[in-house]
Amino acid sequence: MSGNGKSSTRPPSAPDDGRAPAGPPVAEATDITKRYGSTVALDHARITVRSGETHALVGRNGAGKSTLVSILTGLQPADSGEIRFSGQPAPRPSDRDAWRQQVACVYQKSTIIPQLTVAENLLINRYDRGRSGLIDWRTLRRRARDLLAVWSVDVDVDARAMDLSVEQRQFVEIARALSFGARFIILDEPTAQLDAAAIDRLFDRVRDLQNQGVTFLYISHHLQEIYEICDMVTVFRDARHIVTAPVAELPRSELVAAMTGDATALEAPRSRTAPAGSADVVLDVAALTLDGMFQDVSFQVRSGEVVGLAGSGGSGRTEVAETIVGLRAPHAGTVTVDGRHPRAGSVSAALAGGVGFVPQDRHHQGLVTGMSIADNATMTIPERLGSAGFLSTRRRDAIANTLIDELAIKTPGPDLPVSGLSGGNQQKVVMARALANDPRVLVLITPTAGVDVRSKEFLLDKVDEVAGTGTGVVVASDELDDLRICDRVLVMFQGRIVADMPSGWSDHDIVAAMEGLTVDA
Amino acid sequence: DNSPGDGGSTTPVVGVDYPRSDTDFWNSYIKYTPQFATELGLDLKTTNSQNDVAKLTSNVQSFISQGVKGIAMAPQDTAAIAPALQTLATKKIPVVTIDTRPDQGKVFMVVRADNRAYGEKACQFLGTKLGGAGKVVMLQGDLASVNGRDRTEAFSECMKKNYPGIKVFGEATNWDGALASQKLQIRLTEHPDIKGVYMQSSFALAGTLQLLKQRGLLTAPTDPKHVFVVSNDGIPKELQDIGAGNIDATVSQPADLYAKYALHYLKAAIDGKTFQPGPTDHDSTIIQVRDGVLEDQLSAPLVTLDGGTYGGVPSLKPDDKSLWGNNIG
Amino acid sequence: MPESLTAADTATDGPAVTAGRTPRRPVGKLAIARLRDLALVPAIVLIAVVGQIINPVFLKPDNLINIVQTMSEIALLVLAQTIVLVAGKMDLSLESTFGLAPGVAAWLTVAVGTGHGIGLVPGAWSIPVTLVVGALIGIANAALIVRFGLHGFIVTLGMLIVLRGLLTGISGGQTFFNLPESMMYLGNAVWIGIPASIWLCVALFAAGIILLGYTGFGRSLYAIGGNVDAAKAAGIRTDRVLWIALIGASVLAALGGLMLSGRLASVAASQGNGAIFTVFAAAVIGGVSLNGGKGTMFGAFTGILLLFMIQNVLTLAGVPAQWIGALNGAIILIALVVSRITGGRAQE
Amino acid sequence: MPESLTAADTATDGPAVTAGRTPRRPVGKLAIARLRDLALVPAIVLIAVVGQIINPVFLKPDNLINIVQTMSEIALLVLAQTIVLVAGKMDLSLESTFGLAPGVAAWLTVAVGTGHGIGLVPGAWSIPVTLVVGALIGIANAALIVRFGLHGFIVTLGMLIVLRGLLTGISGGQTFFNLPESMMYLGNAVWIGIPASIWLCVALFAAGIILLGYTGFGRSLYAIGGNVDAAKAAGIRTDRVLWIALIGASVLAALGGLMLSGRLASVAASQGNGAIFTVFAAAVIGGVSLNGGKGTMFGAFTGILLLFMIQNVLTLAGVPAQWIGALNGAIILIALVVSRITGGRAQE
Ligand SMILES: Nc1ncnc2c1ncn2[C@@H]1O[C@H](COP(=O)(O)OP(=O)(O)OP(=O)(O)O)[C@@H](O)[C@H]1O
Ligand SMILES: Nc1ncnc2c1ncn2[C@@H]1O[C@H](COP(=O)(O)OP(=O)(O)OP(=O)(O)O)[C@@H](O)[C@H]1O
Ligand SMILES: [Mg+2]
Ligand SMILES: [Mg+2]
Repeated sequence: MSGNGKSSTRPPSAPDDGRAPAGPPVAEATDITKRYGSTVALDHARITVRSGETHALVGRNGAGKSTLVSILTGLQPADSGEIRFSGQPAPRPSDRDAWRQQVACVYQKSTIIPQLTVAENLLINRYDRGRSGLIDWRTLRRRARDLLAVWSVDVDVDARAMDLSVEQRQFVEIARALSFGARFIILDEPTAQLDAAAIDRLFDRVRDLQNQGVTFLYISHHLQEIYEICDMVTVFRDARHIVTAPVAELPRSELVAAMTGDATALEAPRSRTAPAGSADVVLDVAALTLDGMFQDVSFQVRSGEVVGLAGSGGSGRTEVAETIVGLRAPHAGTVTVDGRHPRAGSVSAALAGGVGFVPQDRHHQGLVTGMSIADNATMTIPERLGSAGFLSTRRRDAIANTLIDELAIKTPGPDLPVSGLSGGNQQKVVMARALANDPRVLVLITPTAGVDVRSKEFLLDKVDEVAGTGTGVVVASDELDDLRICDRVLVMFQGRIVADMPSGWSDHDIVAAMEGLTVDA
Repeated sequence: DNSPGDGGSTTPVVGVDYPRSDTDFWNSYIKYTPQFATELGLDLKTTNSQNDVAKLTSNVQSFISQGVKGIAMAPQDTAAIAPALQTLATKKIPVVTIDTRPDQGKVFMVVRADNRAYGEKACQFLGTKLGGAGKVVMLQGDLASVNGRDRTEAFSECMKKNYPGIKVFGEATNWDGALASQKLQIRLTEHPDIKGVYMQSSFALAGTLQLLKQRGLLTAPTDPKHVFVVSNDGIPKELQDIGAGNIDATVSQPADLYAKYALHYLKAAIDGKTFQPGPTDHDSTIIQVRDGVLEDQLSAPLVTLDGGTYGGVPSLKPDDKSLWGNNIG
Repeated sequence: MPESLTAADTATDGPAVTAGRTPRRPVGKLAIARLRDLALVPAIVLIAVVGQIINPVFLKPDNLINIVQTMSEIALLVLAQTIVLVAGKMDLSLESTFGLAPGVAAWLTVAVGTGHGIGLVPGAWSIPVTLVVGALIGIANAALIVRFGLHGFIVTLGMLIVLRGLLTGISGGQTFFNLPESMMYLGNAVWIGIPASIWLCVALFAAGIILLGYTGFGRSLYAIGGNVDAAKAAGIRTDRVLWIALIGASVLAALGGLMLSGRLASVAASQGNGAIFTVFAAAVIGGVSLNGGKGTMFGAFTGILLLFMIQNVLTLAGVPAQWIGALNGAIILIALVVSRITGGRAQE
Repeated sequence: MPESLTAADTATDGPAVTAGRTPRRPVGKLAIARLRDLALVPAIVLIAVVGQIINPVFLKPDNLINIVQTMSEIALLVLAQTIVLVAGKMDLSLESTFGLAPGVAAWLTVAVGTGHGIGLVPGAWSIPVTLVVGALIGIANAALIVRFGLHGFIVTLGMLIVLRGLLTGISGGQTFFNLPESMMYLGNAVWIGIPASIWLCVALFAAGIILLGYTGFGRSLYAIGGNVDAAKAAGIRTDRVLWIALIGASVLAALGGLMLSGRLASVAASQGNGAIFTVFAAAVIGGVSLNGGKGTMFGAFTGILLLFMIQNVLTLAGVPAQWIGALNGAIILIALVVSRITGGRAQE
């Protein structure tokens, strides 16, 4: 059972190979039910995490993973069911300190307080007090500095958290969670915002702790990570426990089947046939520069071509994509769409010029969650909904219905607020919005972030299909799965394109290029 | 527009709109009104326009809907009431206005004390007491109030004319005691030799006295440090303070007479009586302000500790039984 | 940042899921959305019944006209504020615009001597002047809020104080009267037996319903109020929409002020003071969210209607003068609380 | 995943990334944070210089004492509001508490006949009664906001109207005079040559600085205002902290009202009306964010000090009465704008 998971190199965590470890499990949840209104988030779910193991919890969006985490960490009570730590009943809900001695957690939602300093965020509610009973800031800062040193996170402890980069913040969260000295740590999608190097650093640290006997519950949609560092895996589906098994005994296809409740295997990665070299250039990016972000970026996308824009966080790939769609105004260079130059820095001009756009993060830029699916999906095409600024609700709903069918969005109707959709379906709405104006150029930024495997597959298929109709596609992402559908991948490093890889690249080459280790062609 | 319900022989329904309910003076008026209505046998409907003329117009409408036979009101904004008066005129509902005189339109009678006279009386008293020299602070009400403006103008003009040696500092206070106290404090700091204060309403009374006390200026009138204080309204507290020697004078605004004669004239109008300019039976004069507007100018006596005469203005003693402030509570 | 977080999260819960399981398409949902619009109707009916019991005058056409006429001017402020609120902003200065805009018009048109104007321009200019002043105030607000990215609450709070001060300044605290004919028209005309201001108010609300519900502009307002970044990424010119919304709101406020000045045949230096409290209360009771992106024009209309009906009933009931304020306040508070509770969501 | 992304993203653009790249060490940051506290000091100095030039009385100790004494009561409201704002809420009803709390005390203690009180309890009870009324109002607010999750702006707007109405109700709209000795003490006593209210105000602000900066409770307020879910996750009892903050704020407002009543030896039915505008302006100019989690007590103090200095200078300068409002407003608006611009960030 214990880990000869594929790429794991660490020694087995459970010494008694092949048998269940002695003693009570570190954490055990039995028969947990939790409802939100009419939503059943957990339906008699259970999980058992044994001492020293690294236990993966997987499931599609909305399967109830994060809900279980919040119950396991005492943030909210279950409607019914029981939590035990090392055989003892869980502390009272109000006794947060007792909970924190049992379990530490990096939550899916950021628990950083942006206005406060890094030091305070690290040690919040655990202040050092001087003799007067008042907070001793100097000691506090020193402790914070020591904590960060462990992670070699080079940030000023007096900086405000809001001024940190995404990655730095994530490490502050992780450092804080690990600083409680708990022997059981939950990580809920800690890697969703980290680039490859950062993930490596995290995993190194996790392995250290594993060697010290610390127990982990690890949640991620990146299945390869599960195989990399986990021993056991539990699958949830539709709020229920489906299976728990050693990672090594659950090959990828079975794991996915357990998650989706659907035996058909994932399709093999497509082998795309790149469009003929003679196809029209639909997107021409020439010498684009945005000071401090990227310099002198040039490339072309042909009709029907899918071009990947890879790079780690901070490499400038997202910014290039955002500049193409007009979210940012470049300091130099031009963007030509279908032979014309939409006004720089204007999204509406870019859209009118034939650009479709899936932004980086659906909650932040993709959706107005309080509005209906129809409103969201047609937000980019007000001119098609009626004349003289008026809109016909009938026409809007008709268009929306078409899009709903096309993207197989699961909904009772076009007037459901998107807040009522599951994550994967929400992302489909964002895609629908991008496709609504029949773009000549489709720009996608991390289009599958945070969506589960099945939805991911669907979305990428869709991209393929759209390219088939002659649209040029740019995929800005660092997820290898996203890049696999591309005809070629441009790799960016520190604001420049450092490699242009035709399809057929190996994972290693691309990761190396994203790290700045250019393999000369 | 007789609604069929009231046959005519029953007690007539009249509407009285109270202008506001957050000052001592008007609350006394509010207290007196039902009293006199019962005395005169009138069926009273009341509303409160909270110092908002838009509300007053709306209240007038609901009076009309309720079929009142006459309306008494005290429009604090004398210009804005014109359209309402016009409506009432077309419906032949007589109107008596209290305290203020509308700028336009017809009313059956205006019942008010002359606000200019308040300012003048205060000026004469202070001028006499100060011997025609010194510095005086005038704590005005709100710039937007007609009555306040009348008092301000009369006081300033009288000072200029009769006591040119007195320097007046006018301070707008929005009828706010805290603001009045703040302004007075600043002036006292700037000019420690201020010898007189005229408060245009009792709102600033307590704060002013407190300030004087703090600065050791609340002394007997014989003391050279004494600051002469004249108030305006005639609420019981002022009368007590005059008796106690804390303030020196006030102008008693006849809240009781306002209520009494407002209803008196309303009843007269309903009974079809008419009036001519000239002296009345209650120690006042009716004057013709303009065509179609008569005004009964009630007297507003000056009250001083000794009841003496100042600059030709006679005064009453604070315990005089005719003062409304001695007749309530 | 954390704000958008919360917004996204809270949206997750709710009744959606049940619907998710019935695999039918159109129907239902819209009907429910409409129903929410009607949330105040029971309360309005209740007040009408209570009013009628207390005083049979209540339901007389005269009295009903009285209610709507007196609310018509403030209702325009509510209309304006609703537009701004839906777009996720706030405009406190509307109450001052309500007084200052007609005030400036009066100041410029009323002849010297007759009513302390300065008689600079002929009376016929008064309406354009009012609206232009409204637009200028809107431009100032929009410049500070949209162009310079200052906080709307702060900017408009400052503007509220300044504009109020300006009106006191030009009027010397006095009331302008002897207004030119054209200024008086809207407040006094009667069309087909019903005051023009009622027609105007109702027509503008009808336009507002269409604007918010059935135009691209209206949907942009919701999108911006709901998630400004998403709106931007969808190609909505958020800045332009906000400029138009803020300027439009100020112009509406100016128009409302004009109507009131006409009805009262004067502009008091205090016109509009304190009205913003009523305006917010009406909008919120009517279901408009202070956080943007939510609420309808019809709801806002029922909100202000309810408030004025309550006031009317209290007046007809002859509640003692000094207790009217407390009673009115208590009813508003209860209405706010109830409307929030029935409206579901805790935080909005 | 997506949720946390949201939080992260906004930071991605703009200066965040650069910050991540410059790994400079201690020095600067804290110093800058402190500097931001002092943002208004130049403005205060400027006003002082201008004031002195305009009128040499300005810098006389007497006048300076005037300024601080007259601001001391409102300053307590600012102190209270700052606590509430830092925790990410708002309390509009503070201005009504400011009047109602001492009003109730006067009503209960002033003997019948001498000043329309009802003389139910002896005068010595007046201070406890004031504070208890403050606490009760705070409890009502907290119950509605924290317990029932209603929107703070809405609840306290409703409360503002109700409480104001209640004061008019119990006082019959009249001013309470002849207050008991104990009520007058704080507003009048002089300790070591300086009015007690100044001592009290300064001491409370000093306590406020320590509370917000150096106690777990204070830091909890910032945490809650910054990200309430995160605060909860960190084991902060957010509900309890908010209860205490709201109740504490109301008690402070009651205390402020008591001091003013003492200084004016009376409680007017309108005490506190409109004060909330000044309070918000002061807090915001002083750098307190309306979105919670940001601002310091010292900043808030400089905010209210600046406003009162401006008023004092305007009075001493003898600005014509009708223009004082506009001038005062313009200066406030400019101060707001400037303080926002120098304060950095657009959105807060
Ligand atoms: N606070 C809440 N209020 C209402 N519903 C909630 C709440 N939190 C979660 N849910 C619902 O409970 C279900 C489970 O959500 P949960 O966040 O646990 O899923 P998850 O497995 O973590 O999904 P993901 O992979 O997307 O993170 C979902 O349907 C979600 O909408
Ligand atoms: N966060 C949520 N809030 C409200 N309803 C939700 C949420 N998540 C899921 N639902 C509802 O529950 C249903 C099932 O959700 P679930 O996430 O299992 O869908 P799914 O089939 O897995 O879709 P996807 O491929 O998008 O994950 C959805 O159709 C939706 O109506
Ligand atoms: Mg799912
Ligand atoms: Mg989750």
